[in-house]
Amino acid sequence: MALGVIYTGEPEAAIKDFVKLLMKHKDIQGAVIPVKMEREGSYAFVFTKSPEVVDKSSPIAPVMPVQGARVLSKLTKRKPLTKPAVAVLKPCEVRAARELSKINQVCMESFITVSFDCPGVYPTKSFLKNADALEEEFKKGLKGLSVSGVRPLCESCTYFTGEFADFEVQFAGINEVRIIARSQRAEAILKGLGKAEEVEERDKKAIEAVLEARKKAKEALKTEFAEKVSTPEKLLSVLSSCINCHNCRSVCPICFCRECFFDSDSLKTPPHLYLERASRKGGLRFMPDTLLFHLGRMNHMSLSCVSCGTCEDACPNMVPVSRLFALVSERTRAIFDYVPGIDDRPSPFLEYREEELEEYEMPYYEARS
Amino acid sequence: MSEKGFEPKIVGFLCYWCSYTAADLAGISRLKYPPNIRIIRVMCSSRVDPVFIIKALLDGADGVLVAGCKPGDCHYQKGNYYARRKVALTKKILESLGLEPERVMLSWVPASEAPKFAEVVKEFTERIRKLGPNPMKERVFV
Amino acid sequence: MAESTVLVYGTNLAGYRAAYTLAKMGYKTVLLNRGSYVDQFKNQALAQLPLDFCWACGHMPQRLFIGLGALQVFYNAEVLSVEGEPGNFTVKVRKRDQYVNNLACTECEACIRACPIEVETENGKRKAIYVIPEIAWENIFMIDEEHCTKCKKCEEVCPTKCLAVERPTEEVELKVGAIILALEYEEPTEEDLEKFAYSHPNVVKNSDLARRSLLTNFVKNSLARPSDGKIAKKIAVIATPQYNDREFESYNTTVSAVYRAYKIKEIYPEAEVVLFMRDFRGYGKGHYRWFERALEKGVRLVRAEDVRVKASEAKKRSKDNPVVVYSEKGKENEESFELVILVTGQKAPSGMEKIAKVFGVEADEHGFCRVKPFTAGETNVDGVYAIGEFTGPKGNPEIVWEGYGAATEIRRFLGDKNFAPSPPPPLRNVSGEPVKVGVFICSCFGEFNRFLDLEALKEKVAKIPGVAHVEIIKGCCTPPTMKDTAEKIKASGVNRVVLAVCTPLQKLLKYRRTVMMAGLNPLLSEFLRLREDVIRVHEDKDKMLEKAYALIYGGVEKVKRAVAEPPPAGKIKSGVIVLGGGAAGLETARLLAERGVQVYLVEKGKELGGLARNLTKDLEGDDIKSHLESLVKAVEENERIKVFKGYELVELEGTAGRYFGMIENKEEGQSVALEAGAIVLATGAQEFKPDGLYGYGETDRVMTQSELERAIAEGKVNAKKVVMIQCVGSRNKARPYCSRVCCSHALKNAIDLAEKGAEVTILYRDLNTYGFKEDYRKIAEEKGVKFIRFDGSNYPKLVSKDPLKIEVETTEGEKLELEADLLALSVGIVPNPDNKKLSELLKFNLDPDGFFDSDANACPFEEAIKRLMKPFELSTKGIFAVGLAHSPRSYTEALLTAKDAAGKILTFITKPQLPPPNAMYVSAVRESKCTGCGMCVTVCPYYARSIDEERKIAVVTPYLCDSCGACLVACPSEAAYLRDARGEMMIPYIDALLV
Amino acid sequence: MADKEFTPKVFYALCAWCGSGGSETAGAYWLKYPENVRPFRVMCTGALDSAYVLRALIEGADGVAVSGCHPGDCHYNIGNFRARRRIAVMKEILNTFGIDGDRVWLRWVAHGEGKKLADTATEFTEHIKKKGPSPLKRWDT
Repeated sequence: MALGVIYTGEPEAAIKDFVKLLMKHKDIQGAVIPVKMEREGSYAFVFTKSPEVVDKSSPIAPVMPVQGARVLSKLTKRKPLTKPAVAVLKPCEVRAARELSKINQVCMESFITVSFDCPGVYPTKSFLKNADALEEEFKKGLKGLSVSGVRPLCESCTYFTGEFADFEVQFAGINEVRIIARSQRAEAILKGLGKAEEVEERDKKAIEAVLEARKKAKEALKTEFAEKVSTPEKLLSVLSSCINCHNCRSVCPICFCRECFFDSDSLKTPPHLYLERASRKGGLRFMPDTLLFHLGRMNHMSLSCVSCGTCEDACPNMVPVSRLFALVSERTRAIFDYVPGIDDRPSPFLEYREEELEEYEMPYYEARS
Repeated sequence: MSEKGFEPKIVGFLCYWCSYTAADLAGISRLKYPPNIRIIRVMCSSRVDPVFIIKALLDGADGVLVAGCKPGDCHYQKGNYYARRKVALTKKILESLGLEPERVMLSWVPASEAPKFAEVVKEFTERIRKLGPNPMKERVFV
Repeated sequence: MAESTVLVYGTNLAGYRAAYTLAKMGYKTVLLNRGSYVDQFKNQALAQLPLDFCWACGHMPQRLFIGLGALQVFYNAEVLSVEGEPGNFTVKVRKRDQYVNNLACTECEACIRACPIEVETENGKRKAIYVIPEIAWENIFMIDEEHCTKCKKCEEVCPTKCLAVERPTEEVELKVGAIILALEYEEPTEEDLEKFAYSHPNVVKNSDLARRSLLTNFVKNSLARPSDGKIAKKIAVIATPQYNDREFESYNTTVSAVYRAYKIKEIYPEAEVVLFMRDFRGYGKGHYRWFERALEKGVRLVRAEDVRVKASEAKKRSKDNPVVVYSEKGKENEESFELVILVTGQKAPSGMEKIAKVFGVEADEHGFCRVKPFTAGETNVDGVYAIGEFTGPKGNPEIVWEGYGAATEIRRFLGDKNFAPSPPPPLRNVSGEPVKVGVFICSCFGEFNRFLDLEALKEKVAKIPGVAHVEIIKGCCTPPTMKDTAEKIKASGVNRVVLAVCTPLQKLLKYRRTVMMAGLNPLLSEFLRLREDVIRVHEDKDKMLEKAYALIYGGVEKVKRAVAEPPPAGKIKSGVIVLGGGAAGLETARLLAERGVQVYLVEKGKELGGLARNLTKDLEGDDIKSHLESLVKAVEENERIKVFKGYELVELEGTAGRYFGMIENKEEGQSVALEAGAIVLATGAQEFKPDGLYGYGETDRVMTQSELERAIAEGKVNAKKVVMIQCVGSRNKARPYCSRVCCSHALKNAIDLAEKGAEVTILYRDLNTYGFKEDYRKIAEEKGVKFIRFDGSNYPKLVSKDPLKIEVETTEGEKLELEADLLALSVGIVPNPDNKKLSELLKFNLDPDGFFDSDANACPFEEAIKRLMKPFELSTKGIFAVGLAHSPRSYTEALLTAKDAAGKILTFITKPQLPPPNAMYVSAVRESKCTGCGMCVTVCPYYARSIDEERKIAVVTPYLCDSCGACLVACPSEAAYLRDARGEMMIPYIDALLV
Repeated sequence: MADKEFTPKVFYALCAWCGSGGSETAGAYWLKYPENVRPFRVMCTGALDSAYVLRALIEGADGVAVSGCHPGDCHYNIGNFRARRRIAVMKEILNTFGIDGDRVWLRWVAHGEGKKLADTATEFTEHIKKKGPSPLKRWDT
């Protein structure tokens, strides 16, 4: 049993009602919530104080053109809000925000996060081609968390519930919509609103089938997709359509730098050095440093990657960036048994142990004669 | 479109040497002009980046006035020629966005011509009043 | 007027550290080396490191301070006479300079080639002039007097004339203000080790083994038997001092033994290793860990009562296996081994008699120099101190502390400061100039031409885009060549410099100086090792040329984008807050205040003195009570010490060098704001209360050792039979450390009671009678005290309370029942319960046992050699833990930690900022790139970075930064950067290096 | 690939204290090792940016060796512990794409351990020789 509120009806309507309820609390100002753009088109986050805008909102949007953690970061990077706002986020957005809060890029105190069972989202490009029909299909598959055609990374996402937000919205595999407080702060707010009820926890079995399907997809990613990039040649052919626009980096919630190292003056060398490089490699592809950028970014960020897939969505040339990242980060995180956005520990790069990772050292037991 | 009681919000970018001085003089001479204009001083009309104009319009201004020295009178010799080109460009951009290019006005107001300044402001305010509120400011997605 | 220079006689680590500290405080030192080179007489740290670490940095301070002019070293030195009084000693010294003045030598080896004499040695052929092989990290040239014919061919060819075959023995007269005796560690001789058949080839000393493997670290080949070169498979490791009365057990003996046994198993798991040792006496928890690990790895431990080694033919050529004869549980056994490793101890200094005569100091009964209790080496002669292993076997940390302590105490004899580093030459502003790179290729007086076609190299380098000037120089590491090169740089008009030279590690300061003499900021230069990276390590001339070109190309690309940033400055506050008015806190406050520092002493209780008020005397019989009383008086009377009784620290902000604290008296509702540059943590500790153990608290006949001490002092004890149990509540899971004072405490009480006719039995696990405390065990044994060892997994049990009956199973497996009138429990020291709160307030980590360890905060790796070698002054956040707040210590040792802290604080507290050029190299922040994520703050090992909350960017406290570069790697966008290795310098550097 | 002709280019990152010290000691002893080893000095192995290692591997080095102070021996106390984590991550990434993390070696070398350094340079060169040229030394990276 846990503290929470129960709604009947559609999940989206329940979330909107709940957000409006929260906005009535004296210590809460406004909400950050996805809203469908006016004419036919995409969705975007709106920061609003008006309940009418919340009425018009779509809490569970079928696409994710902007990662919500970036929104929270934009709002509170320099200073916290005077009073917290409600933020309705997908689970991966919550994880990204939590990861960013460890490095002072998001002030979590400024947001009461609400998250939900996520069926995944469509790739933005395919959604825009056929928005109305897909939206319809999305609504149909929502409660069963089975929407076909969602992004490959969503299909293999195993952290699809809202349990790491302040409020978790559960609807998959059960009849009603249960909104459960997952933090002390959330419990206090419910009590303050006089709405706290004892709510039963959802049986794990209710979503077991979904979890199994996602795990299977993840396995497939780890084997089938891994095979597609298993050699440098294959990797480079996958990257061959990359135009070095670095869109993937600019939409990434975790890439928090003001200026990326790979965009900086550091990589702008004098012309004769390009010639030196070209002459020892037989030639030099332009724009140069594609592989360096991708591998370098993996070194910087793969430990913190929440596998939200936004990068791949933003790629103009269909480079499977997010799958590359997911594949790598699965392995790098395993070294430290670290899960970004869920672990409370700081990033493994900020910690160390005196005795560890000996298998990565090269022993020297015998001197050469 | 035109509502009763609509008070347009107008941003005026005035060059330091001519138009701003004219506005100064207008004050000293106690010339009356509509209170709808919010004046921003720039060193030269060429300092007004088209981005400033668009930003003002997107964030709720109903009209933008750019005023500077007369051609040939520019304190910096040729700044106002660039300003003229920039404003022309901006108008074209607005047009293609479906926004009335009339919401932007470029005017030459020499330092000594305070009455002309008051006149320009009056005229522009009226023009905007007729055009009605800027449709951009009501939209969440801009 | 008193003299300000200090004479240090001997080269032990304490002496080095004292010289270093004095230089930092502003005093010159003359160091007398009895040998003819830096490491000829090995000090404890260099001879007896417990673990296999490279000890090259041990000599760093010497090289640095000679370079700066703070230190002068005389070689082959001997003191003839000392006259005068403290402040004005006249010391007559006989010395002979080194054949080769290593500071002026370019190491070109022309002399070696010129020498006509070839000498056959154990390690092959060499010339009569040669490089000393044992000191791998420095090229020290030596002349073999026996074989040298004085033909002077070497002198003729020496380009810098730093060599003289005949150096006269001179007598000089030195005027010094004080004298520090810091003579070195002495290892047992072959004769002393006769019992272990040391003359047999396959019996080796652990220290020799470690030294031999210096070039490779300890590897399987190190286990090659000297007799036939075969890798030994069955190996004995013996902790010899426990079985030999001709040596003293040093601090490192047992730790070295278990480590060596462990290490053999690691590199050669199939080997059979037997470890012979009676007691394990490593009193740090880290050391205890090695003990457990060794056993886990499969080392066989034999707690033998006696051990000797016999060899049928104990000669250097013998091929048979040495046999270890040992008695265990009263039975004698024999076992033969392929290799026997002796982990040896320490001997009393030889020549002590002569030193006593010259300096007037006294030898103690063991033959070491006698010092006064509770001091950092004060001898019976005023103004003469004796420190380090010269005064007895002791731990490496204590040796370092004594160095600081003596330097601090000795200042009272000295006159005004007489040393300050010379200011840098004026530098030219090159901003705005087009980049012009000058490459200066060193030929080492033409020597390099023999290996490399420098003209061809010059031609190639001249074609690198951006290179405005290339020139071949003779050198830039001797004063004339430095001047010459500086002038060449100046004349060429370049504003970036690449010096293709040799060993920047040893000559870095000279190269920097050269560049600065040319009017350029050293940040605009790069130093490459033509010699170590090309000439000496390769053979193929074409490929060498190519490599040299690549190195220079890289260097050129690197310096092209170098920026000459001005050195930053930071101010240091001058006061010190001392938290805690126990013995250690009082001593720190006194020393600092007497040397002119304002001290705020904050004591939580109403009285000064702390835990030491319970003590009357120590094991050696020295009067603690009256010493403490005089200490309290000295503190209360000093006007530079402001004592706050009843106050506690409630708030603290800032970092090393600038702290703002708030203290509060809760009872009176008063609070005071304080500013300080450093904080001394002297908050003490407590005795463990063994409630519920062995009936403690239930009957008054069961008491702790300190309760017993008080009862004895009050004459209340008349028990006839006394049993003492050691390690009660210590060395278990909850407190896995040894408190080191309890064994002495038990011995002190046991001897007292035995003298009164009581029958005393001590039940123990390992008797930690370190140093000379083993004497008291012997005294106790003579007085009839019985010692019974039990196993840590099987503690004695109380079987009856009335009468007291204790059941114990000895390690031999014998079950005994002891009756007693009184049971004394030796309990350990537990940390102050307030420590946790305080650690949060100070943001200063506790060690796993709950104590404050300043070194652990600076360098958490427990076994780190850096803990010993590196002076952690500011990298401890400017917080210094002393006394029992630091670790369980005796009264004397607690005072020593206080003296150490005072010395460390005095090295920086009076300085406004770090002098350039160090400060030129510190890290910095590109503000336009920084997002204030704080990752650089977390990774900085020196607490040099913090976040400016207002601007949300990182800021650097320059005098704390040691320019390691952890921040720039933590920062993905390189908003953090090192001034001499900016990202935009490094990528082109790499591109060019791979040419 | 003409294996006999292949002399690998090795990028050897050395910390300014122990690593560089080791190579100076190798020099002091005239210990020989292959010429194609390019030393690259950083203040601390903990200051070796992963981008530098990648840059080297992509721009012409066939292998990257890293040597710094032994654990606990770091001039900056803990820099090498952090370096070890970075290198572990780097190796995993390279392995994922079949680039072979074994082209990156981490081995501690103390100031005095000149022989160990020379041995490492030789051993690593032979190791890379067996592996062949870096698959990243291509024009289309």
